[in-house]
Amino acid sequence: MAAMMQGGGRLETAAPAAIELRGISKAFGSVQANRDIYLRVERGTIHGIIGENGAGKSTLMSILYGFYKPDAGEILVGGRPLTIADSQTAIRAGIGMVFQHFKLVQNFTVLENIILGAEEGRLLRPSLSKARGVLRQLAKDYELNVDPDEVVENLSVGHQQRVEILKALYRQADILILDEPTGVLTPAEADHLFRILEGLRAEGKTIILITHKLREIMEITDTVSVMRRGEMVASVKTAETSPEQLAELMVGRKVLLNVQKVPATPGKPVLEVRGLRMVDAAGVERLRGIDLDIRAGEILGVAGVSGNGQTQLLEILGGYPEKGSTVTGKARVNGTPLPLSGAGCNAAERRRQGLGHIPEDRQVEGLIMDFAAWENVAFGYHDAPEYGRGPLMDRDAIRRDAEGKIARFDVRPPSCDLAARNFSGGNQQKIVVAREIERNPDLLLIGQPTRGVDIGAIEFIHKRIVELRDAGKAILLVSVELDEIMSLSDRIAVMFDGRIMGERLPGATTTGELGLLMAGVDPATAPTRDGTLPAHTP
Amino acid sequence: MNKMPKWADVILTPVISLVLAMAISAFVILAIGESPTVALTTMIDGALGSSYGWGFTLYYATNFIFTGLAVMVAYHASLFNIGGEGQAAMGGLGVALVLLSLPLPHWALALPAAMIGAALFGAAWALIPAWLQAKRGSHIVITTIMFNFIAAAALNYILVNLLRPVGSMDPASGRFPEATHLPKLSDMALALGFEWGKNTPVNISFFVAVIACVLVWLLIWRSRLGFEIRAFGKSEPAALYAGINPVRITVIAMLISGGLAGLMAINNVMGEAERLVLNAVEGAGFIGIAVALMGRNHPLGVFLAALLFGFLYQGGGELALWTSIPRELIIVIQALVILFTGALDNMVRMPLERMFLAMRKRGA
Amino acid sequence: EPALIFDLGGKFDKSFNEAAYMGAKRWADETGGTYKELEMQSEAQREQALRRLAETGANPIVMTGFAFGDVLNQVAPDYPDTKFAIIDMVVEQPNVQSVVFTEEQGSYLAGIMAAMASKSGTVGFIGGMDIPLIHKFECGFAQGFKAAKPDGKVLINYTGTTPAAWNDPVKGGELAKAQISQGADVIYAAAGGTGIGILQAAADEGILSVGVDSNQNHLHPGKVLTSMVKRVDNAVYDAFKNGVEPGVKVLDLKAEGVDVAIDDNNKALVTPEMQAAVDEARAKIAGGEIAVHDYMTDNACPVQ
Amino acid sequence: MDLNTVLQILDSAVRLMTPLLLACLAGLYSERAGVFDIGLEGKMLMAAFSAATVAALTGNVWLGAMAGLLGALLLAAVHGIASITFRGNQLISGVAINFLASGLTVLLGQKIFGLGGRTPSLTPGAELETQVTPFRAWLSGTTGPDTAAALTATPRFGEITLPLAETLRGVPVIGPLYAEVISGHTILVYVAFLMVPLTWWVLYRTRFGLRLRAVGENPASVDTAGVSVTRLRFAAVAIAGLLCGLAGAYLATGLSAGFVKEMTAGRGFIALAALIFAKWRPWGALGATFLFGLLEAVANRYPNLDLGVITVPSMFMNALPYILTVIILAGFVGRAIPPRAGGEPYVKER
Ligand SMILES: Nc1ncnc2c1ncn2[C@@H]1O[C@H](COP(=O)(O)OP(=O)(O)OP(=O)(O)O)[C@@H](O)[C@H]1O
Ligand SMILES: Nc1ncnc2c1ncn2[C@@H]1O[C@H](COP(=O)(O)OP(=O)(O)OP(=O)(O)O)[C@@H](O)[C@H]1O
Ligand SMILES: [Mg+2]
Ligand SMILES: [Mg+2]
Repeated sequence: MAAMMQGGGRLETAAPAAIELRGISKAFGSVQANRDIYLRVERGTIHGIIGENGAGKSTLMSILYGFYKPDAGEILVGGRPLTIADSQTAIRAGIGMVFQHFKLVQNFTVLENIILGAEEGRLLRPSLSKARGVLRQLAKDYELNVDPDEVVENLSVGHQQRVEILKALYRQADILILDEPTGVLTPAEADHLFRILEGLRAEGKTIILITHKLREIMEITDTVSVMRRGEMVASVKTAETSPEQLAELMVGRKVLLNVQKVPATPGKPVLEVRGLRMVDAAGVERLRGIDLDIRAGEILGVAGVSGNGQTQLLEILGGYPEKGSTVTGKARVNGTPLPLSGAGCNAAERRRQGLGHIPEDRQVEGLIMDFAAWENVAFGYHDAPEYGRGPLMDRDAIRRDAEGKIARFDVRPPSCDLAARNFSGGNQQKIVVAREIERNPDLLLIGQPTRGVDIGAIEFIHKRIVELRDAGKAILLVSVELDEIMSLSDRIAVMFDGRIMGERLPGATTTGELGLLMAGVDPATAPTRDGTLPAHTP
Repeated sequence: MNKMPKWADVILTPVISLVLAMAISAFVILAIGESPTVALTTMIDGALGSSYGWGFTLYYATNFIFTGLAVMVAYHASLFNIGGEGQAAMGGLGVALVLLSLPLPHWALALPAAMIGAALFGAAWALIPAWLQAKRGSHIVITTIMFNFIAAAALNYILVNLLRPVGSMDPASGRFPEATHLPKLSDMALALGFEWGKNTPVNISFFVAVIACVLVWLLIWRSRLGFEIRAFGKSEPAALYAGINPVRITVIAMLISGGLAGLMAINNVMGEAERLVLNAVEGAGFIGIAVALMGRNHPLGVFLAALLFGFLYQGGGELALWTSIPRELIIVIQALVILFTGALDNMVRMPLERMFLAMRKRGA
Repeated sequence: EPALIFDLGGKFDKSFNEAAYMGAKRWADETGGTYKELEMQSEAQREQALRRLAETGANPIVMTGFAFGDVLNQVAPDYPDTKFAIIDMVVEQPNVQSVVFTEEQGSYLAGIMAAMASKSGTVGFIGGMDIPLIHKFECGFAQGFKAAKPDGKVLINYTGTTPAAWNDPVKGGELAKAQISQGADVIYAAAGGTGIGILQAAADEGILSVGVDSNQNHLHPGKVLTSMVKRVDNAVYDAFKNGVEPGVKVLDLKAEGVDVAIDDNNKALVTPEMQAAVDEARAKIAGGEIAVHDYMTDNACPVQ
Repeated sequence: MDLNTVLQILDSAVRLMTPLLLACLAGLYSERAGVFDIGLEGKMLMAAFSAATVAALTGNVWLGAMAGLLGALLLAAVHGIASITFRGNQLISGVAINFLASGLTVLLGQKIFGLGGRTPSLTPGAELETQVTPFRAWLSGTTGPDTAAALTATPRFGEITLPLAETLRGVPVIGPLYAEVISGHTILVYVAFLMVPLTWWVLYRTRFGLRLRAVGENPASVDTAGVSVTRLRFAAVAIAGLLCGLAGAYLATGLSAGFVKEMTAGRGFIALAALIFAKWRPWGALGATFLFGLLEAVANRYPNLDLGVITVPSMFMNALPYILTVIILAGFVGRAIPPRAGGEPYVKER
């Protein structure tokens, strides 16, 4: 603890730092997002920044990148003071940033996105051909492969992130800021990213990494800073701290980093899926015969790299298959068949049958961002009899209900009237989770419950999911976080290319084995090194 | 999180914007060699200075309330209904057909019957664009524009060839039966023992419009259907997740929208002209767009914006009638009011916000 | 003090409102008197304008356009001491003078001239909105044309179905060109402001046109065959000067209410034979030998 | 229908589509940059008025056209200030601009010419001379008679016969097509048609175009790349103004000879419809506006379709282009996806 000082502590070194921030403050209206921040990042290091949702991390980095103007404070780049009035200045100073929400033009090609704002001359052709060459080189140097002519919206999130990194490198960034880069990545993608970051560090580049995942901080950073409520509360050498200590610094209390649960006691089958197939509007077969069973009181975790049919599975079970798709097969909940197409196949009907659904993307599906919190608590259940009589809604009843849920789920700030948009990601997620879990559904569908959520909130959400299970409900959990799958699930199914590759018990498998399954390789049937099939062990 | 008190946002901003618009209008009036003070007093006097002026102001406002509400309801479902003009015209046809074909003995019977006719025809005219948008993905903005033209052509044909009394020069329907004439507010005032707004066209439809405001408010902010409409308008994927059927909401929202636009006909066709004339809508459908947007898509806002436009219409009409100022000046004034209160409101709001923030800081 | 109210098209509609304005202006210039004139903004103002004028003591009150008919019927009885005159419509009230024109007769003469000036045997008619009044022009024109050229052809177009139809010179010009490409070499424009585009296109393409309402021969000297003038100006002037006589006043050819304009601008185009034919027809119509059918009587036209 | 009729209809379609095409491309630039523009109508009207006015006062159509550009540019500036600088509602701003143009043109026209908002006819004749002569006199007073003489250009755009039009006329089909349909339009028609490939090239082959499209899809991407969103959007809105200026100038000084109040007659809205129809693409704009022009030309040509049993009334033929548009949209064109950031003012922090 020698190198760590509370409250604006500094790490003293002689050489000029890559970045030094002094006394940075920034307010949005009446919210003080950053208060008198001091930060020093050494050249050629990876510096982590952690903090709860809304702690002010993104704001601070946006200031460094010239996206926001600070109210007060000084920025030194390479030891020299610099007024960063706009992003252009930051780029010229060698700063590149990968935002938490990517700033890509969805219907542009990779190449177009990369040269945007950094074109050579007025015509595109020379820029494009130069960029193509540079890209090839970068791809070789850092293993950053993306098809330069692919349209961005067709890329997976992981690849979109590569494009963002390439954008920064193309601009010859020396200092690279990554805001929650792994929030949307699969473990394999995250590992890949870290290899790239290490490569960049070896080249002498400086990297600032914002993340909620302590494992990543411990794994890759050299130093780490902790933010809380707009202030910088600590800066330490990673080697000299521990996850528990960081978590405590972040949240201000002790945090349980592992899920506590008793073994499941499965009851009668709740969800039965047989031969589920789905061909999307473009004619691509997304689900190729899925069979699933979930019993009361158990959590079935579905692991898999995103894009292998999990979204389609959740949407079909949730009652809203993609427009223009054809779905075949059978599904039953508590013995009653679920219509998979036609009039009976809609989300409202599903809710009446006792299905709850925490969608993968809270901002696009789970919430109406402009609605107040109390309205979002009724969202999807607005037809419920207790929310009003006849065609009219009973605001008071809904608000009373919402206040209860918000209090029980510790949504912050505990305000019914705040629009969903104005809650932090973690708290937005809590609203969705509260709404779905407190309905006490017989079957709960969950997609990526903790994406981009800070550890305090993760702990809380995990606890509630386990409680629901213990109350005898069936839960289908889809997540790309293997840690989450491993710690929450009672059984794990791995999805690959629209199929269930295999089922494993969390106690009887390893992340390595799951990783192979996720890549479409069944270790049980995969050829061994000498080409012979291993003997089947039932 | 609010940067300034609500009253400042709701009252101060529009009032200052209005003053700015008027100042520029005054400049325009000066530029064409007329007197701004005369113009302003004529307008205010003519529109608000007497019960007579109010009678007309409220009459026009009634039209704009209906079309404004129509645009507003569709807007909440994120549908931009430019077809108010055609839907209101068709509503007029509905009114005329009901009143000319049914032997209705009393206005109290005729009004609901005519309202049904007006709403049905207006809604029917919105149905096809709605259905095409929901099912075929044709853009509602184009189809409603097209349907305005088609409505004009259809009415032209129907009035000239079918509804026009033989030998009449005027491409208009015959007069509606005496019994179906709606009570004017002036008659109602007389019945209560005082004289108000003699010979003005404002009639009982004004109250219908006010009730419509309340009902639309209930619909949008208090009903489950309104909840679905707003949710769908904000996010279609979320609506799907919540079990809200996009086709159903698109069609219902447009039917309500078209019905409201159609209802305007009980004011201008049934209440005022007492027969159907060519081009009876006179652009009220387009004014409805401005009214809804300026009213911030809230019934109370629509009501106030409609009053403002009623004032501009009547005041402007008086200008054209009694001064040598060309009537086109009114259009310019309307444009400036729309521009300053509707599109340039931030020009006023931003400095105000800064002022209030500074005041609060000093206070704190 | 007399008063004049224009129809919604406005004072400068290049059509009969403008003609009415010219009449009032002439009266004012000659007598040095003053009059009130009103331009309306909307339908609801018709009644408002009439009543307000009557209450301020204006007398007589002249209004242009059939659209006032219905309202005047309601208003006139309330002001028995005020005299009203309405142009283009018959209103039967004891204090109302109805001034109607026999546009079909004037158009008939224009039709004869068009027939004689046409080399191709095809002429055109372009109306504004498709309303009965304009059919009156069309039918008279066709009758005159057929009388002079029984096997000739009249092409007929209407500009549109919204009030924009009266103010769309571009569409007017395009319609004229379409008719020209079908062989028309004289085109009669009865379309208000749209007519400007029609006359223009005709002049550009080197064919002849026929103006309407006021004398438009000067717009393209030597290229406008004639104009079917409807002396609304005279009617207004007369009402202002000599007061209003309740009853129906038919301003026909005989009363010089309608005619074809021949002046310096089109003198060269009018051959002696043409002049003779027109004079003859004029005399026969005045004498009742030729009865030009009025479309309004049965909503039909005897010739196609 | 013989070849000649077809050619005449096509010729008419070309003239009718030109203002639509220019306005449609104007809307394309603006909306591709994320600024909705329902004020096309007003800008065209303003341009038509200023072009006709200056042409009438100076007798020079080129000065007129410049004035047309300026007039539309002025309203475009209003739109830009309202919707970009002050992040106002773009639809309201557009509505206001339409009203503003509709009122101001008549008001100013009446003030200048006293013809009720109409400008004098731009054909040499008495009406025009009384306007032009004082200007020439003033000009020769200040600069000497030479310049005045040099300014005696026509007050209206003339038709241009393309080279070899007559020579080629004999070649079957191609010859008449060239001579009738392609040749013989005013310069603005050719400018409009050239604008299509030019726009395509600007949009897809230049740095400016790349940034313009990006700013309409995701302004934050442009902002974080260090490029000014405001400047780009203003540029787009200004280009839209210039193109509307050309459209208006064409209406008043090319197609017709002078300004008449409300002479745009809803063409701005049709252009908007065409823009959506074209899915915000330059070649699509060409196709969509051609379709509208063609439908109108056909309806003009066959005003009373006699089907033997019944004669289709003129009202129906007048509405036919609109009816067909609805049918075509419903049947053949899929969902048109507007630029994603369209209509939204760009706000970095709230
Ligand atoms: N654009 C904005 N407008 C207004 N307030 C903002 C804005 N962005 C951030 N804030 C405020 O600043 C605070 C800090 O936000 P910031 O995005 O920096 O948090 P964060 O630490 O990045 O959170 P997360 O972990 O969720 O990404 C927020 O709580 C919010 O109140
Ligand atoms: N318009 C706004 N007004 C107030 N606060 C805002 C606004 N926009 C964002 N914020 C705040 O900014 C913070 C971060 O928001 P941001 O949108 O960057 O990420 P998020 O989606 O909340 O988080 P994550 O992806 O980490 O879950 C939140 O705490 C939120 O409260
Ligand atoms: Mg953040
Ligand atoms: Mg966040």
